[in-house]
Order: sequence, then structure tokens, then C-alpha cells
Amino acid sequence: GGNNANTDGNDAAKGNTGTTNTSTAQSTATNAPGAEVVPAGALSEPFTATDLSKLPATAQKRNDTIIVGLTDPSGAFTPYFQQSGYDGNVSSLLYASLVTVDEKGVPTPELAESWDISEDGLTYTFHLRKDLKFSDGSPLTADDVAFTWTIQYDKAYDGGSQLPTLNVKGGKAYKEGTAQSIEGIKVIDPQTISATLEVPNATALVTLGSNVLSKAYYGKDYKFGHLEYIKKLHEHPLGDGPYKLEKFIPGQEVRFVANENYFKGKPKTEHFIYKTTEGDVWQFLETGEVDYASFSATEENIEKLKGLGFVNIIPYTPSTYGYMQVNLKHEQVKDKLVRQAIVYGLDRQSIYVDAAQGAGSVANIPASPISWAYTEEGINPYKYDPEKAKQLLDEAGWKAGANGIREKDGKPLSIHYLGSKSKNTDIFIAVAKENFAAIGIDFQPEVFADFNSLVSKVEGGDYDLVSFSTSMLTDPSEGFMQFFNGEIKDYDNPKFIELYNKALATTDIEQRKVVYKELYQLFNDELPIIFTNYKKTVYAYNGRIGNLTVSPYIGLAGSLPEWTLK
Amino acid sequence: MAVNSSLAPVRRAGAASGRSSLFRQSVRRLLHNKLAMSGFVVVLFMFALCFVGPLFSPYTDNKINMAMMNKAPGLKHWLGTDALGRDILTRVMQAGRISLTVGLASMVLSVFIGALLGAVAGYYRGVADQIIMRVADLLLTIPGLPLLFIFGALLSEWKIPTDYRMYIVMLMLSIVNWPGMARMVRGQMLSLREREFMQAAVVLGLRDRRKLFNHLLPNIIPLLIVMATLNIGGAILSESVLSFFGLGVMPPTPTWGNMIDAANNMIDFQQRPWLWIPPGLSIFATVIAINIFGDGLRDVLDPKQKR
Amino acid sequence: MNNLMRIDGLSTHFFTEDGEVKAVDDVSFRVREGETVCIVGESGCGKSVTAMSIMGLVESPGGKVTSGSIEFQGEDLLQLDKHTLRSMRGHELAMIFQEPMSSLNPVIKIGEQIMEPLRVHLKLNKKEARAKAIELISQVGISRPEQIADSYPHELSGGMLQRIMIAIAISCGPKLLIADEPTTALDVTIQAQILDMLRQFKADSGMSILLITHDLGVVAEMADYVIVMYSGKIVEEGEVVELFSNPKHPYTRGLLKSKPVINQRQEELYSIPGQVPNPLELAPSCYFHDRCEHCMPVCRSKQPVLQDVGNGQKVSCWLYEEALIHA
Amino acid sequence: MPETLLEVNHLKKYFPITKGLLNRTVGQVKAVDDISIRLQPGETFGLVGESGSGKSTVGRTILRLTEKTAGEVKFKGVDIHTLPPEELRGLRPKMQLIFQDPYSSLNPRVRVGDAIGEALLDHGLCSRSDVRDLVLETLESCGLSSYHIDRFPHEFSGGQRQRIGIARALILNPELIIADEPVSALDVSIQAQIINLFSKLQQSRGLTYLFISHDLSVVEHLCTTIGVMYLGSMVETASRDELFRHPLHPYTKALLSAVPIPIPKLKRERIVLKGDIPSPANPPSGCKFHTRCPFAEEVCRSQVPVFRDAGGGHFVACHLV
Amino acid sequence: MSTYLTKRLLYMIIILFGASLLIFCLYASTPGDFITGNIKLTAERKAELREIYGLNKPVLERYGLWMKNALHGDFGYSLAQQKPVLQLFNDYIWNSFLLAAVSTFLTWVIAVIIGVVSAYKQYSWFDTLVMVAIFAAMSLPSFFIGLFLIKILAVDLKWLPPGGIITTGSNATGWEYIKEVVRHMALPVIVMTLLGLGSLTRYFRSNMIDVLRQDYIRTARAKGLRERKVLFTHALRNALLPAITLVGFELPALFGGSLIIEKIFNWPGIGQLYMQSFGLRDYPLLMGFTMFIAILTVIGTLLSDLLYRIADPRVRLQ
Ligand SMILES: Nc1ncnc2c1ncn2[C@@H]1O[C@H](COP(=O)(O)OP(=O)(O)OP(=O)(O)O)[C@@H](O)[C@H]1O
Ligand SMILES: Nc1ncnc2c1ncn2[C@@H]1O[C@H](COP(=O)(O)OP(=O)(O)OP(=O)(O)O)[C@@H](O)[C@H]1O
Ligand SMILES: [Mg+2]
Ligand SMILES: [Mg+2]
Repeated sequence: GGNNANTDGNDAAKGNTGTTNTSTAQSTATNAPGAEVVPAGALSEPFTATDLSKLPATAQKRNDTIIVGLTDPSGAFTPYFQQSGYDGNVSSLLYASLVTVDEKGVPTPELAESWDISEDGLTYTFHLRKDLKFSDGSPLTADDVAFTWTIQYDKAYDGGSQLPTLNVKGGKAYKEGTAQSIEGIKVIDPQTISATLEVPNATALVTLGSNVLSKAYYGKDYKFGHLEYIKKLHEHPLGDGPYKLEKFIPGQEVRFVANENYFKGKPKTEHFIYKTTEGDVWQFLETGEVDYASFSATEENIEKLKGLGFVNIIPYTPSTYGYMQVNLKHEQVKDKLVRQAIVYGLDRQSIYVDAAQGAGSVANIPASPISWAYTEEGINPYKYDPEKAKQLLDEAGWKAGANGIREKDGKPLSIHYLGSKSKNTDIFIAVAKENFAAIGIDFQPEVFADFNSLVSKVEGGDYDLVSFSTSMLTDPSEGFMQFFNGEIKDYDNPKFIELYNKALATTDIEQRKVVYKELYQLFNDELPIIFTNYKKTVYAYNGRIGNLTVSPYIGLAGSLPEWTLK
Repeated sequence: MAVNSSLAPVRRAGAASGRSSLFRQSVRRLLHNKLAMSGFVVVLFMFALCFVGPLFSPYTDNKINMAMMNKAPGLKHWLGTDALGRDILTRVMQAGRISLTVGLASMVLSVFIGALLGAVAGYYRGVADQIIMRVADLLLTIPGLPLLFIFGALLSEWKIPTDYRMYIVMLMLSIVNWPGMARMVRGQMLSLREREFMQAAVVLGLRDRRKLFNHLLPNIIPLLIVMATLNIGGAILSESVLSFFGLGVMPPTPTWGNMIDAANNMIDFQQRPWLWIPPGLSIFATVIAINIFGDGLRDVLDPKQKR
Repeated sequence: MNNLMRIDGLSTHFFTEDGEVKAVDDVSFRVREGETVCIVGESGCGKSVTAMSIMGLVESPGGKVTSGSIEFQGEDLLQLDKHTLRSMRGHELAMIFQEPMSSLNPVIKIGEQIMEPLRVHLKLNKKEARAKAIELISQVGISRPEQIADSYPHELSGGMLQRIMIAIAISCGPKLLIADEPTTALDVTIQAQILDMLRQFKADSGMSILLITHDLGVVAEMADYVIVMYSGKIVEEGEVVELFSNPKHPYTRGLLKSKPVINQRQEELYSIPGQVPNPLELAPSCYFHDRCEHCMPVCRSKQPVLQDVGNGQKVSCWLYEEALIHA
Repeated sequence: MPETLLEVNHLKKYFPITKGLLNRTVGQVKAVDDISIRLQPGETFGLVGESGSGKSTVGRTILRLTEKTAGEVKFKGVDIHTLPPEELRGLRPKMQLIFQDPYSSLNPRVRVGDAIGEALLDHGLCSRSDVRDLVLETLESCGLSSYHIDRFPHEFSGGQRQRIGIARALILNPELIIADEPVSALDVSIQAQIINLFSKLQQSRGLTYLFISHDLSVVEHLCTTIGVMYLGSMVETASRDELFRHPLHPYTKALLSAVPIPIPKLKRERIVLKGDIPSPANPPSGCKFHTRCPFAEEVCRSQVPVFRDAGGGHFVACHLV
Repeated sequence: MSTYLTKRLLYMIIILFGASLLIFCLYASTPGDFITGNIKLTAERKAELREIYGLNKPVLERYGLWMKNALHGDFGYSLAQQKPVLQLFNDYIWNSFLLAAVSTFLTWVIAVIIGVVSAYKQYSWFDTLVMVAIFAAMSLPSFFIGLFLIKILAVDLKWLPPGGIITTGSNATGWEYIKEVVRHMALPVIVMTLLGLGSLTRYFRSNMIDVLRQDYIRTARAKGLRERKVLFTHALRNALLPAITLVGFELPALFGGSLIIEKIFNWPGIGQLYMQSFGLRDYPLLMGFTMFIAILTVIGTLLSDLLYRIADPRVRLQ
């Protein structure tokens, strides 16, 4: 998981595996899917280029190369060892995984043609395809998988992989150096491998079924407790994905060339390039320097993109949601009624939909509308209602005091808000200040340009509300992650824990759906965090590209091998 | 020599009248300098606009009005509205209050500190010089970014109201940013020291304070005016940099810098020039007016200048 | 002797914030070939401006030659185009300035500064120019010429610098050398050396010298013909012997009397009372009237004109005009 | 005979010569090399010599504007160079300096009234309320008008500026005035005014002058005793009449003959010195003047002449006398 | 032997030691560390990682360790980039240097020319126009000028590429490569030059005005030299003298990178890397870079003092 300093919504291939944060700053939440009313002008259907002749000559000339913009990757292209999600974007093209997820987030086979999960939900057995090869032609076997899993339990492992948190049996012993290998990992034959956990975990399938590192290449120099040698291999990756690394020019571009040993066959376009871009990429799309870019789905952006004539546009909803973390230790927001009043009293429609020009919608549960677990059944939409908010505050004992600010026991109702510096935060503060004043709450905002400073402040506990947004969520359980990684410690509702574990204990989707609905209703009422918004994005790409789809979970990587240039 | 205090006021008055006629003469010369006067008038106008103008605006409450967002200039909103439907003209005027105050205050402060330390170093030489200049060297090597963030964290820790933080940060920045100014003043000081009139001051047995303030300082004032007026644009803009780091003013309070920053994307830049032209022009007009006025002021303060 | 230069009705004015300064006002004189003409007069009377007007170096904007003609070898310098005038400057017309210390470029070596006019006007190549420059340096009486050529101005004393200035001025063999107070900044022994040198060059090359000074001792030593200026006007002119033995204008007389002379010690020196009038507040009158012992009512209201009073001497004073009228 | 006002004994002032980036000291400029002067109250001592011969340095070292290298300077019996700074400051009003260039010695941004009066205030010699009157009085005694008081230096002519410089010194009621070429930057007619002012002030206030100049005609007019310097050393000292009538040193003779006399076509026996004044950093051996002396002999090149009394208080340093 | 240089060098080293300690403490006391921002991690994992990276040790101990390694030439690995710090410098700094060097050079040349001409024609329309343009450039934020030029020259007119350092995917070498880089450099260089031009032009103009009043200019004219020669040989040399001191101060700026320009033009420079590392609290890289700049700053200060002594013949002997 990379430390997150404002990654921007405009980045191309967001959907990499494993290496992004659960939470990113609110500022990234420009875009959100349209669960609510879709405002006029926003895109609900894909749009096809109207006039390919307008395509700039630069883009016209390229016949076997596709260029996509990406924030500067650092060159640490070894999966599990990356500090930045952008390196993950690169490695997602270089490495295939055992299991992938479809556009609904449901696990589907990839390198593993099938898998079994034991009755108790503790043992996962993967059956690999035959004749799998790394890009150098060497075979990929269960030993490589075992090595990949094992190395993540090394004492010196400093990556952000979730695998160690799965508690594979014997992992701890290995890490402490008391065991030579991990008891729970068993290579059954060159095509079959299993892992046994200590407690059931529904996310284990995808976590275990991630990229595979070649033991012959990455494990050659491996000694327990010493992983420095891997750093030297970061810029010379050996993978099994659709593309091979051709050249990495720091700060400029990452060049790929098709991998003829890819198990699904060599990709249709020979060359692919990630070009380093920062922030606004309009100029690069307009001049044909990149073939593909994402924009927040504002009416203007869509208008302008349509006006270009040479791009296809597809609407897209990231699998994230925005929320405000509440400091449950503080008297004034400890009370559920106050939190509900805050939600009623905040004109979220204005902030996240109107001011965002339709590039967002209001969130009420900890899941993205595209998740298989998403539901609106029994969910209170908390429509903007200042009267209701006032009533709730009265009920909670906060009575109107001097100069319009409510008081209880002589203490004024003052909310200390933290946000990351961004245009959206500016809008939020402007509106919130007005909204809160209307219902008698004193609003004290503070903004931070620096994510680290913000987090430090939050860790210090000196806040009432702080805006965050999650990073990409694959499994619905990840929507509650902040309650388990220590970020939110003060919400102890036994019912929540019970339901959460129940949902993880089974891998049956229908069963899980039912549990999650209940969880969502609980959260919607209790509001241990305050839900704010979903983002809405569009992808625009060179009209010559065919077969392009973008998965919310794995981004371009899924369809990239199929892309063609007309 | 006896002091005859009863006579003092009378003589004072005489002296003062001599002075004031001289002052009047300077003012007259200033009034004669058309260019400088036009600069002065523009500065005055900017001040009037920003401090008095909003009183006549119906939009001073800065109410958010989603129905009116991003409207082009028209009868109702002379300079159009922003992304939250707020009146740009009103916001430009309100922004000017902060931008002008901050710009002038930080300019004056940094020039003051720089001049003081530079003067002391250049005048006393020796140990004071060594210490000041070496501290300056040290300060030059310190990166600004962590300093800013540490300031920010401390201010947040100490619960300084957000409205005041910018001023404190500006103050601290001026305190940190003196080395450049100080070096320049010191250089000037070193050459002034060698001038014959300073030798004369030694022969007369004048006190250091008088040498410093009555003889040396007046001679570096032209330099200070030039430096100060050149800095004003940077000072106004630096506020927006502070805002960018979350150390400046809190929204929805506008400043010229953050109003221009709001147009930091291709679409606003291209399609909504009314978002950035008014604040941009305001800064431009202020900077150029203050510089022109500064030049004029320097000429007038220079007893020799005759053009 | 032929006229080398003839100045007629020259006026040079400065347009300042406070008004128009008539620095040189209707001045006419001539310089004959091989002659040394001295201009004397108090500081600020327009001596330098006259010289600058001849060189075409009056500061612009601000200063302007408003009328008159400067005929040099039959050509009016004021009518020449910039290029021709520039090619004459430093070549046929050369000038030495008052302040040797500040008149040489501090960051350029002496040798190069001497070489410049040689290269521009005589089209010498670098080597020839340097050889000539070194020759010139030794010609002006400085030993170690090669070493001096490679030094910077600050490394030389004032007297040496002034000699370098002379070397530059005579380098191209000028017809007219204008020396604007060449010795004022120097001490007496060096002054004697320099004046000696000027005399010698004049004798060698037959050039004419227009020497500007306020020191009557220098005038007596150098001049053939003397012009006395006061407040932008010529008040008296004449052959040097005549003028010194029989000064007519009260100002000239005052000047001669106020100079202390060795072995002629007086208890108190004569001094002309009062101040030079403010050039901005000149009314039509004799400009010297408020300092003059012989001031008459007419002096206050009308300006006298330069009149020939015999012996080749001309005076601008009502005393003599009256005399003439009455005579 | 009244007590000695100023006593300068074997004063030396060497300036280091540094070179290059490293500021190495490569030599010394012997600007003043063993000079002794004795001044009685009411006397005027004239110091003449070529440019660069160290006249100004003598003056400046006496006043401790630069630190001496060796020797002793006693003002009314007090050794100025060992006095702590604050005491020295207290003594300053009693000994004043008048500069050669009246313009550069006045701060262009200080009104002349302030320039003249400020030292009074700093020395507590006068109350703030009385300063203006005193300044006006002094201005008038120096021949300036009261309306000049609030003007800036650039608004004055050279002669007036020099008067301001004199007024600035006089207002402190000094006993000694060192005048460093006070008239050499001035016009002839103004020069006369200033010289007259000097003698008038001496008469009315009993001032003592150390008058530095290179113009012998001026010195002759003002001074009672005259010292001639060459290359940092004194070569001749005598009373005025003695020196002008019987100059002994060849350099003095050359100086005298170099002064231009305003009589045209006067045929004079002039000694024009050849060559340049040698560098004080590298003075000639023996008699420092031998390189330019028309009468130099072998002995001059090798032996330093002794500064001795040639009779009747006429001191000279020359082998040939 | 004079001690001037030795003394200065000694001071320099002391200052650098002081600076390194101060800077290290500054970074250490900036809120948050490399682990803090990664809020996906559990508290236990965070503790584990801090142990691995040694972030839990006291500041002074960490500083000592850093200093020891640094004195041995080891500036460590970047935590975020997983590369040796020195290699990262090598990857990015030359790009920044290229941009800065070219634009600094242009800035100086143009500022000198404009300064000379507008001093020569003081108060002419040219002078006024230049002054207005300079103030305009000074009163607009840099991103703004950047956007403006991208919009006009790259997007609308398509004369110049909008960003980057080479054409994406290009394999050009030799002369072709140079041409490509030059084309890509054009826009950022223009913007940087515009930004730097203002104060320098004003500076040269006022120096030049002073110099043009000097007597030796009059002498040069009296020699009959061409006006151009008078201006550019006689006047300019003197006007440039005081500016020589500025040269030393430019040194750190040449390698410091420019955050905003690099960001707008997608230039792979050190400025962006520094900013990014700062956000991440990538201490080894931050320390390495800051000390590098500090060293350059100190050298630059010394250099500017020395340069002045070399450049002005009058100063040398004193
Ligand atoms: N650039 C200028 N602007 C305005 N007035 C000027 C300028 N140059 C000269 N003057 C005026 O012209 C008059 C004559 O000056 P000029 O320099 O010719 O005097 P001068 O006789 O050479 O004096 P000095 O002996 O001091 O050199 C003076 O009153 C002076 O004020
Ligand atoms: N601060 C200094 N540093 C080095 N050398 C100096 C310094 N001041 C004076 N000198 C040298 O000392 C010598 C004597 O200088 P001084 O100014 O006393 O001469 P002077 O007789 O007053 O000459 P002038 O008539 O030109 O004023 C000169 O050679 C000069 O170069
Ligand atoms: Mg003159
Ligand atoms: Mg002297």
C-alpha cells in the first residue's frame, strides 16, 4: 500500500491489485457514479467518436503503439514490494494473477483454472493451468506460488501486501524464524498448491490468488531475513503478464512490448507505453500525445470531449466511496442524533452533485454502487432537511444559545473539521459553513496540503470530522476496513462485529449479500462514519482503439491484451 | 549651556515650519511627477475599491447560489459568478482587503528585518557581521517546505484561529527570508561606511545610533524602496502559495491569489476568463502602480534628483 | 594664421524640471591654427558645456545646442551627420577631461583604452596599435610603458592617468585639442609637467589648443589668447599680455586680484563678494552686477554687448560702453 | 610660551598591501614614515607636498581616523591613540578636521542645519531647543545666510559647501583644526573668500591650524611655519619667511618654481621634475628624492640624509646642504 | 599566508554540519513519517515497519547514523522509490539542470540586452513597454503563464509539444534526439525565462543607468567610438560587475528544479521528485537532496564573493 499523497482521479489505470490504500484523502473524490439523479448532459451511455479525421497527426501515425498517461512510477515493478500504486499499474501488465475479478468484483479464473475451498473455509487449493510460462520461457509452477507466498512472511518484508494479515498457518513461526517453512502452504504437485488459514476470511481467495513471482529469478539469492537483493531486480522484472518491460525511463515513460509467452496468447498490439503525466492531461489528449485519459464526469468535460470528435467516451464508476471519519471520543459527535442531524443538515446534493457539475452523487452506505453488494433497500437517503436537523439537535439536548450557536451544559456545539487542500474541499467548506450556521453549529475547518500532516493530526485525535475517501474496494468487506486497521477504534458495536465476521465466514455471494444489506442498514442508521459521496468518471480514448473495456477492479489490464488499433 | 525651556515651543514652531515647507516641497514635487501620481491614484483606487467598494455590493454575504454558478459577466453580476454562484466583483473587492494587507505587511516586515540586520552587519563589521552573515548562510541552506509544515502543525497544535494563521506564517516567513535583503543592505552599508561623510561623522564624535539612523539609513532608503516595491507582487502571490499548502486563508474567504488559483485548469482557463482576469488584473494594477509610485518616491526623496 | 575653428552665436541650453538653463548663451570666438586659446571663468560659467558642444557630446535628453554654428576647417560641425562627426571625434578633434581618475574605464586595461581610437580612426591592426600605444605612453613621459599598458587605471596615480588621457587625445594627431581643466585635480609639480608636455606637443605638431581652466597662473603660462566667461557669456577677451596687463572687466580684475601670488603676500586677499547668479533666474541685466563695485543703474536693467575696446581686446561692460558712447 | 597643543613624535603609518584571492600581505605602503610636528596654540602649521606624499594620512592619523603604526600623538598632553573610544569621542570636539572635498564630506541626505548642529547634541553641548540659534549664528559667522539652514548640500556652490564644512567644525569650539586641502577644490575667487575666512576666524577665536595643501602660494599666505613632505617623510621645516626666502631642499625649490604665476610671458627659471613620484611601497634607497633630484650625487643614492637643523630652526634633510 | 580562504572553507564546513543537523531535525519533526500516511496498515504492522526502517530510534541517533554513512559516501536507499538516492539524483537532476541552465543563460542574455537598451533609451516607449511587460510577468502566477502558452502554442497552434522531454516512444538518437529535446524544452524554457527576466532586467537597467552617467563613457564617446561599442564594451562591463555576485547565488537554483514548471510541462525533474518525497516523508532522499542543495548554496555564496574579487580589478589589490 503506497502512502498516498493526493493521487488524482485523472489517472489512467486505477484498478491495480493490492497496492493502494484503503483510504485516500477526500480530495481525490472528484468523480463518482450516478446512483442518484443523473443531471442533464452527463453521460449514461458510451459515446462513439464522430469524426476520426480530427484525430491529431501524432496519434494518426501510431500503428502498433498505444500510449496511456500515468503518474510517475518509481521503477519498483516487483509486485508486493511496491510503495506506490503507480508501480502497481505497471506491474499489473507485467504479471498475471492466479485469480482475477470480473466487472462485478466476482472472482474468476486466470492462471489458476480452478480452486477448491474446504468446508471449514480454511484451506484454499489452487489448480494451475498447464504449460504456464514466464516471459523468458521458463515454466511457472506451484513452487513459484509457494515462494511468492512465503517471501511475504519474511521478517524483512516491508511491503504493503495484505497476505500476512490472512494468518496462514505457520506464517508467524516462519516470520519469527522458528520454522524453516510455512506449515500452511503445501505444494501438492507442480500444478496444485494449497494454503491453510487459521481463521476463515472471504478475501483470502483474491489475496492468495494474486501475482506470481518466479522462484528461479527472484528466489535465487533469497536468504531468510535478507530482502535487499530484490531491490536490484525491481527495474528488471520477470513476469508472466500480457506485456514485457522494454524500457523504463524514469520520469518519462515505461515502454512495454507484447509477451509471446502470455498464457492467453500474444496481445494484439505490439507496443504499449505508460507516459508520465501529472494532473491535467487535456493537452496531451487534444494533441494526440496519449490515447486514453480519464476525466471527472462533469458536463463541461463531457461536452468538450464530445466536441473533440475523435474520442470514444465511456462512463465509469470507481469502486470507492467518500466519507467523513467521526471522532467518536468527542462529546458533541458521540451522540447518534447529532451525527444524523449533521447529515440532514448538510446539503450534500449541492456539494457533491451540483457544484461538481454532475460528476458525483450522494453516498449513504459504505459500498460503491457498482459493487455486487450494493443496495438501497431500507436505506435512509438523508435528503437535505435543515428542519429535521434542528429537531434532532433539540432532541439531543443541544439548545439554541447566544449568537445562534447551540449549547449543552454551557458548551457550544462546535465542529472541528479537517480536510485535504483541494478545490473540492474549498467548495465543501464554503457550503458546510453556511449549512451548519443555519442549524446552529459552529464550524471550524482546517485544511492540510500534506496528507501525512493530516493523518498525524487525526492520530492525535484533535478533530471532530475528517474527510477521506477509500481507495479501490474489491471485496465489500474492504468497505469496513477502517474499523479494523486501527484507524477507527472507538466504534464498539458487537452487532457490527458479528455481522462482519458472518459475511467473511462464507464465500457464497448470495448469502453474503443478505448479511451486507443488514450491515449497510445498520451503518446507515448509526452513522459511525458520515457518508458523503461517490465519484463519477469518464474515460476518453482514441477512436481507433477497439475492444476496450475498463474494469472497475482491475482497470485496463483485463482488456488490454485484446485492444486493437483500427 | 542653559536650557531655556520657555523658548522651546516657539523655536520648535519655527523649525517645524521650515521643515514642513520642505515636506510640502517634496509633496509638491511628487504631485508634479505625473507618472508617480498616477501610480499613487491607482493604489488609492485599489484600496478604496477593496475597503469601501464591498459596502455598495448586494452580494457581500457571499451566499452560495447553485442556480447562478459560473455565469458570464452580465447586468446582475458585473464580472460574472464563480463555481458556487458567488459574485466575482464582490469577491475581488473582498479579496483585495486581505491581499493588499498581507502584501504590504509582509513587504514592510521583510524589508525591515533585512535592512536592520544587514545594516548592523555592515556597520559594525567584526563579530556582529560574522554572526549575522553566517546565520544568513545557514538560513539559506534550510529548505522552506518542512519549515512551513512544522509551522502549520504548531499553529494547529496551539489552536491559533485559522483566520490569523496566515499572518503569523507570513511573519515567520519574513523572519526566515531576510538573508537576501540583508546581504544587499550590508553591501551598501560597507560602501557607505567608507564614504567621506562617515569619516566626518567620526571626527565629529557622533554616537553610533546617530550615524546609523541619521546618516546611513537615509542613504539606503532608495534601495529599500526599490527592493520593497519589487517584492510586492511576490508577496501578494506568496499568500496564494501559503493557501495552497493550507496555511493561508480559509475558504470561503477570497484572496486574489486563491481566486486565480481557482482557474488552474484548462477548462476554466479557456472558457471562463472572468474567473481569472479580475484578480489577475488587480494584482497587476497594484504591482505596477506601487512600483511606479515607488520610483517616484525614490526620486522625490533623493534631494539631488532633478529630471 | 588661418582660422581653424570659428564659433558663432553658440547657445546651449539645458531643459530641466525647474526651467531652462542657458549654460552657454550666444558665444562667439575663434581658434587659429597653432594657437592656444584659454577660456577662464568661475565654476559653472559654461566652460565645459562650450567644449562639449564642440565635441557634439552635450547630454541629451536635457541638453541641446539651440543656435549658432561651429565651423571647423570650413565645415559646420552642428550640421554634420552623426557618423561623420563621430569619425572626427578623437581624430581631428580630441579632448582631455578634468577628472583623470573617473575618465578612464576602471575595468579596461590602459593599453586597450589607448588602442581604441587608433584602431577606429587610423585602422591599425591590433599589433600596430599596441606598438603605437606603447610609444605614446613613453612619449608622455611614463617609464615602463609596456607594464603600464597592461595595468588598470586604479593602479596608476592621478598624474599618470592624466598623461594617459593626453596620450589618448594626441594619439591620432588632432588638429584641435580641447583640454578641459586638465590639471585642476593635480598637484603643482605634476601640473608643471603636464603643461610642459602640452606645450611641447603643440610645438611638435602644430595643433591648436583650447584650454579651459580657472587658474589664471596657468593661463598666463599657456595662452596666446584668453576668453573670460561669466554665467554663460563671454565678458572679456583679448591677447594674453594685453588682458593681464590691462584687464577691463571688473570680473577679470577681481579674478586677477584674488589669486595669492608667491612672494607677494598681502594681509588680506581680495575676494569678489557675493555669488554666481542662479542660472535659472537670469534677468536681462549684466549678470555680474550684484557683485560689481562699479554697478550702475543701467547694469541692473540691460545687458551689455561685447565691444571692441582696442588692442584686440573685447569687453562686455557698461563702463566701457558708456565711455564709448560718451567718447 | 604657552604649552604645546599638539605634539606628534615619530609618527609612522604603514598600510599593508595585500594581493590575490588569498589576501596575502606582500608589502607595506609607508604612507607616513617618521614624522614629528609640534604645534603651539594660535600657530598655523602648513604641510605641503606632492600628491600621495602622505599629507592626508598624517592628518587622519593624528585624529585617529586610522590607527597609527608607530609613534605618538599627544593633544594637550593626552595620548590620543591610547584613549578608550568613549573618552576619545568626548575629546573629538576639541580637534576638528576640514576635508578637501566639501561635497563628499557632507551627507547628501542630511540638511545642512542638522549636519552642523548634530554633533552639539550628541556631545550634550547644547540643548535641543538652542541648537537652531547656535547653528544660525555659526552659519552667519561663516558668511552664510540663515535661510540656508534647511537646505541640502547639493543646493550649494562649492565655496558655500566648504563654509558649511567649516561651520560644522567651528560650532564645536575646537582648539585645533586640521584643514586637509580645504581650498584646492575651489575656484580662485572662492578660494580667496575661504582663505580670508580662515584668517579671520583665527584672529577672533585664537584657533590653531594644521593646514595641508600642495599650493605654496596659499600656504605662504596663511601659515607661520611650513613643513615640506616627500614620500612619507619630512624633508624641510622652517618658518614661512625663511622657507620662501631660502629654500634649502631641491624638492622645495622645485615646488616653489612649479607654482604658476599669473604674469604672461614671464621667463622663469623653472625646475620641472622628471619622472613620477616613486611608489611609497617601494621607496628609493638613500634619499627618497634622489630619483628625481636634478642635483643627485652618489651619496644620495646610498645614504639616508639626516633631518637636521641647518640653523635658526630651519630643518632640512639633504646631503647637499 | 592569509587565512581568508581557509577561514571561509572552515566556516563552510561548520555551517554544513550545523545545517545538516538542523535540516535532519526539521524533517524529523515535520508531522508524520514514512509510515503514517499509509493508513491501510494496522497499528502492529506500522510498528513493525518502523522497526525495519529504524524510524523508532531517537532523532539524534538516526542523524548520527545518517552522518556516518554520508561521510562514507553512502546516502542510502529511497524508501519510496527503492533505489539508491544517488541513482535517483542521476536520473532526475540532469533534466532539471538542463532546463535551469538554458533558461538561466537566456534570462541573463535577454535581461542584459533589454536592460542595456532600456537604460540607453530611458523613458522611451520601448523602456515603458518593457517595464509593463515585466510587471505583468511578475504579477501573474507561474502556472498561469505556463497554461497560457500551452494553450496557444501547443494545443491551438500545435507548434510545440505540450510536455515531456522526448516524443513518447521515440527512439531517436544523436542529432535527432537533440532536436527533439530542444523542441520539448522550448515551452518550459520560455516560461522560466519570462519568470526570471523581470527582476534581473530591472537590476541591469538601473546598473546601466548609473554607469552611463560616468565620466569614462563620455571619454569613450570623445574617442569617436561607435555607440554600440560604447554601450556593450565600456558600459556593459562595468554594469555587469555587481551582477557577478549573483552568479554564485544561481548555483543551487541550477540544480534545485522547479516544482511548478516541471509539473505543468511534465518535465522529469528533481523538483517534482522532491515534492513527492516530501509528501511521503522519504527521509533518505529528502536529506540527500537538501544537503546537496545546501552544499551548493554554501559553495555559491563563497563563489560569488570570490568571483567579485576576480572580476573587479579594483577590488583585487585591496
Ligand atoms: N546635464 C546638465 N543638466 C542641467 N544643467 C547642466 C547640465 N550640465 C551643465 N549644466 C549647467 O550648465 C552650466 C555650465 O556648466 P559647465 O559644466 O559648463 O561649467 P564649467 O564652467 O565647466 O564649470 P567647472 O569649472 O565647475 O567645470 C552650469 O550652470 C550647470 O548647472
Ligand atoms: N587606506 C589606505 N590603504 C592603503 N594605502 C593608502 C591608504 N590611504 C592612503 N594610502 C597610500 O598612502 C600614500 C599617502 O596617501 P595620502 O592620501 O596621505 O597622500 P596625500 O599627500 O594626502 O595626497 P593628495 O595630495 O593626493 O591628497 C599614498 O601612496 C596612498 O596610496
Ligand atoms: Mg567644467
Ligand atoms: Mg590628501
